[in-house]
Amino acid sequence: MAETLHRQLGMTDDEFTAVNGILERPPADPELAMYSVMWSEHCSYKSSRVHLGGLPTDAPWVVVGPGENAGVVDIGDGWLAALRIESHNHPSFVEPYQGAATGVGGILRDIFTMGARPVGLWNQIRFGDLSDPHNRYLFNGVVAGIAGYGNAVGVPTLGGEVEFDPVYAGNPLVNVMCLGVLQEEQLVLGTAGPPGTVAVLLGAATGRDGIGGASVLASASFDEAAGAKRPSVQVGDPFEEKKLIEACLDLYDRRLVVGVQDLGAAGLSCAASEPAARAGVGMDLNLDAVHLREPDMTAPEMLMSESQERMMAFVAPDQVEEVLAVAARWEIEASVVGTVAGGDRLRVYHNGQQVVDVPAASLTDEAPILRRPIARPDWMDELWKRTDRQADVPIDVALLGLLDDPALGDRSWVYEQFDHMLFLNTVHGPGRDGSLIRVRGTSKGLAVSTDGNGRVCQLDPRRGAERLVYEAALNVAVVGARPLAVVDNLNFGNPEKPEVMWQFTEVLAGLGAACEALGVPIVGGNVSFYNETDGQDIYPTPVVGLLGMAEPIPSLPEPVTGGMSMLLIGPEQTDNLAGSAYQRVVRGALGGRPTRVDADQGGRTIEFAIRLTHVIHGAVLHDISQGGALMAAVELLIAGGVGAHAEFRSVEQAFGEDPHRFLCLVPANRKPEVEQLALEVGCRIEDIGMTGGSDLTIAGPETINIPLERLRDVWANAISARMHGAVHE
Amino acid sequence: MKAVVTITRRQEIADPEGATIQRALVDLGYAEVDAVRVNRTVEVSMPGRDREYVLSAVRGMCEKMLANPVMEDFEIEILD
Amino acid sequence: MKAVVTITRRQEIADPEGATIQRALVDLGYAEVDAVRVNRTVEVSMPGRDREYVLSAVRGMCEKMLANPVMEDFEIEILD
Amino acid sequence: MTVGIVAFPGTNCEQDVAYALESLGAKTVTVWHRESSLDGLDAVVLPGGFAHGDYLRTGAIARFSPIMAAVEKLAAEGRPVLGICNGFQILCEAGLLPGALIANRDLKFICRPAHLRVESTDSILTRAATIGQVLTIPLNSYEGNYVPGPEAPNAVLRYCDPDGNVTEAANPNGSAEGIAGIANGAGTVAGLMPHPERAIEDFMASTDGRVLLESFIASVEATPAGVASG
Ligand SMILES: Nc1ncnc2c1ncn2[C@@H]1O[C@H](COP(=O)(O)OP(=O)(O)O)[C@@H](O)[C@H]1O
Ligand SMILES: [Mg+2]
Repeated sequence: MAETLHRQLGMTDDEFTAVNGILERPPADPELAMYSVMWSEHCSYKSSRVHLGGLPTDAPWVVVGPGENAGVVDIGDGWLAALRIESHNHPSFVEPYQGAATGVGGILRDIFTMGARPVGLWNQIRFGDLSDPHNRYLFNGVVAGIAGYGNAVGVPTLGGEVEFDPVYAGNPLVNVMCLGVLQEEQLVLGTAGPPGTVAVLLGAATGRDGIGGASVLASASFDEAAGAKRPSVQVGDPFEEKKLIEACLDLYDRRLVVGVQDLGAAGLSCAASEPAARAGVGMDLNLDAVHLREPDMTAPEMLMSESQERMMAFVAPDQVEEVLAVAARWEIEASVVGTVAGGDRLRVYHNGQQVVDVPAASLTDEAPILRRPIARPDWMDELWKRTDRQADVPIDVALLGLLDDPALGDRSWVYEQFDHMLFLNTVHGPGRDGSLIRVRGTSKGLAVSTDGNGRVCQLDPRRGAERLVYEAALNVAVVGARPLAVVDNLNFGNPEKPEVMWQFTEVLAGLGAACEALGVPIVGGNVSFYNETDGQDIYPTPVVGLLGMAEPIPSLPEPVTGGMSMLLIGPEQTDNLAGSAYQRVVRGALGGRPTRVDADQGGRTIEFAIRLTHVIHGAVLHDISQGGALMAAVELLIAGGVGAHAEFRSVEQAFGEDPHRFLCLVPANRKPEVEQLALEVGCRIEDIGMTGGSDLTIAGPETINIPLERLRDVWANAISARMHGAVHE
Repeated sequence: MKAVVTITRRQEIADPEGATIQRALVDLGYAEVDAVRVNRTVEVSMPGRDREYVLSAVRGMCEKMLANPVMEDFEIEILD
Repeated sequence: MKAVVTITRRQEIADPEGATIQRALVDLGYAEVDAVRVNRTVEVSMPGRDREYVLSAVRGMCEKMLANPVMEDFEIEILD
Repeated sequence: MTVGIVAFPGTNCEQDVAYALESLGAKTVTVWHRESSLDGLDAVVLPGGFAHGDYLRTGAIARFSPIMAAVEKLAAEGRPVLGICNGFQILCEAGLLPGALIANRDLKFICRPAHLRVESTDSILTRAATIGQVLTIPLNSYEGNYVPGPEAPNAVLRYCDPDGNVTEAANPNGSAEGIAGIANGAGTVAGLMPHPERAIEDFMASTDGRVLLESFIASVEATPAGVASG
């Protein structure tokens, strides 16, 4: 019986043998259920663990590094910031609204588990082409789900990314990041505490939600069986989560908890074993005390349930009454479900019987570690050589094509569905570069940018990953913030393919090198494998979430008006279109080798951007990324409602996306100040034009003239026209 | 012809809205209310078509759009 | 006993959800769909009570909370 | 003079409203929905958010919270009662303001600044403004589409274009007659969908929210102390 059960639960025969070895007997069903979810790829990182060790995770300001529910950094004056990123790719493909919604719910719990109040959310979402109605359905549902949950739970969504590429059609990516803020003494860890400590389960009732989600959904590939996996859909309840946030923060304020662990993937199995393992203790868990939504659940079902909006608090015995009273005050349910025990055994009781007796730490620490084969794909060289350039179109046609692209045009269709103003701290919300929020009670601002680029990473995973870190850093620099910490979300294909593992290790090497060079520690991350459908892997798509701090918050940029000099900052060499939006939209085929990060130039550019925002009051800065310098310029012109006369030497200079470049607009008479500063920092500046009039005139190899109105219209409709009338559910 | 589609969320799928209404009704004094589920009905009007046609068209709409096969069942009733 | 309450928005009150679904169905190829209305049903379970009692209790719930008299009508059906 | 700000489970703008009113000189206190008295308070605000998750209908469950009897009492005494966004929806459900709010025309949540034209200055919300004045104030709602009841509402704010024209194109959510905010006949109970507290400082979309919140504060100061605040 058990023999077939372990396979049904997604365990290999080797893993089953390992469990037998640990227990020195065959496992009972509830025990097997626990091992299957805890040892799943999603929870155990079995394919990635050996490779994650080399990342730079240390800095004097790191308070909590990888391993806890979220990373925590010291931002000075007694304040800390907690950050974390997670993927919800497969659940969102199965049910876009609920998949995305529960992704938001999950990342929030990771943050308030640490004692922090969540202050901002970011999402990074990727779909197939919007010409396909199913992709529109997925996109619409995911955006509505993020909005539905994030808005109602009362945490502003401050930015993110949207991308469209056929490679994500069978496997959309939905990543979410959350930032929280807390005072030093509020920090809570996921520890069970000493023997005698009582485990109190808070929040939603336990039902048969997402049973096997971690093992089945997040750790396996998609194929025609997607339909059969559907019963594990989880429904998010932002109302319950809102109450849970307030209740938990109240408990922390009253110093009523020893430790806290959220219930996410692997549910109770994880919430009982991880804190016990961290504290080096055992635990007695009584399933009969768990408040249930469905009365007739079995022990394995309760142990594997991924019902949302639940937290486990570890409480000193004499404070249990008070904890229950706080829960009642916030109108949430609470059950006393366990006690920390001496020794190292996790024992679970159901219907008065002991049904599990295993070493607690074996669920977390003895998970298998795989050293999967790694091989550089034989098609890499081919791809690098492919620079075939079809006849390029005129620059205005290219520009209009880029503006009409949903990944580049106006994304307000997305972010205007998100409350991005709650808490009255949003200095820079979604719409341009990094977001910046003020931290009330201090003179500090926290900036976040999240960046991914699957195409560049497909062409060169190592260089691509390096570039993402620098891009994110520059995005926070242009709002005046200095990089502080990184979280990363690694979305990859099937790790059983040596080529995918090669991409993975290359990306890690790139991330590590870039963070090392910038002196920014990686304080947390997430790995999502098996993003493939019918054998087709997604591009390697790491997403970097970078936190920066501005102190003080620089004065706001002036509106873009006529008479401003348009200054292009960055290295002269900009001749590479590999992986660019121009290559995708205008030329079609992906190919070439993307330009490498230059650590010296990159560092200077970031430094220069930060100095500019603080020294040249009112300067308008904008990072150059997808669509290149021309696209960045047009975005600023559209925002200001003013035309310009600009000059570009080449298509590459206009549309190239080489790293370390940004635009700065200042009134013409202040240009010398910018030049002086550039000289001090050692950055190159090129004056590419002047704002004014109501047309954009581009002088270059060819001179073109387009009314700004026309550019604006095309840009404004890029998503909204395609999504007109889409419905979810 | 008109069709009324009743879309119900499957029993094992959580219904936070129903649960919240249940608690609110208890608060309001209806202590005996032990469960509430919320569902939707969609009334589709397709004039000038016969029963057979409407039934098969509406079934198609349910499968493609109106119902969410991942968590809902549907039932179609033809009126008139 | 169980009661199923169907809450319908009055004809003269806008139904943005119905209108959006109608447009989407037309886009999907169902050109003959000329109107769609979306309504909600609330299933209330009150075990151990008789029909009479449940009917009058549920009517009270509707008048007070389940339906909004400004824009909605309701109908109660008792099951079992 | 103290303003009570009511928080229901799911309310999320109570701190923002408190911050905004206090930065304009008012004193505030947050009142949990289970309380049954507002004694000693001179006015009350029901702030935005998602009381009870907006389940069933927005505001439908919140209106039965114990605090609502006290809100009704305060309103009956002619003291200022203001509902912002979800608070407006709750006041409508409670019958303190006429009509109802349903889903936005395009079935999308809308978070962006809207232009509003001041239609009347005879209300606690608009007494410091001028008729025809155009204000820019952020909307943040899924159910902001106003449906009137049988009697015509006393509209105090309508959606308009930047020049003050009330047009269908300038109507973000399908509200009847472009209504963004209304008041009772006496002007003492008012509700609006946009969030004035999100438009009070330089880095925000505008500072036009001040004129509305200052109106409210001035109204509180102008209302003679009643039995409740004795
Ligand atoms: N899914 C999303 N959710 C919220 N905001 C988004 C989303 N996608 C894009 N945005 C916002 O739109 C702006 C432009 O995005 P992007 O072009 O990716 O920025 P950059 O290239 O500077 O990294 C950013 O401010 C970003 O936060
Ligand atoms: Mg980007």
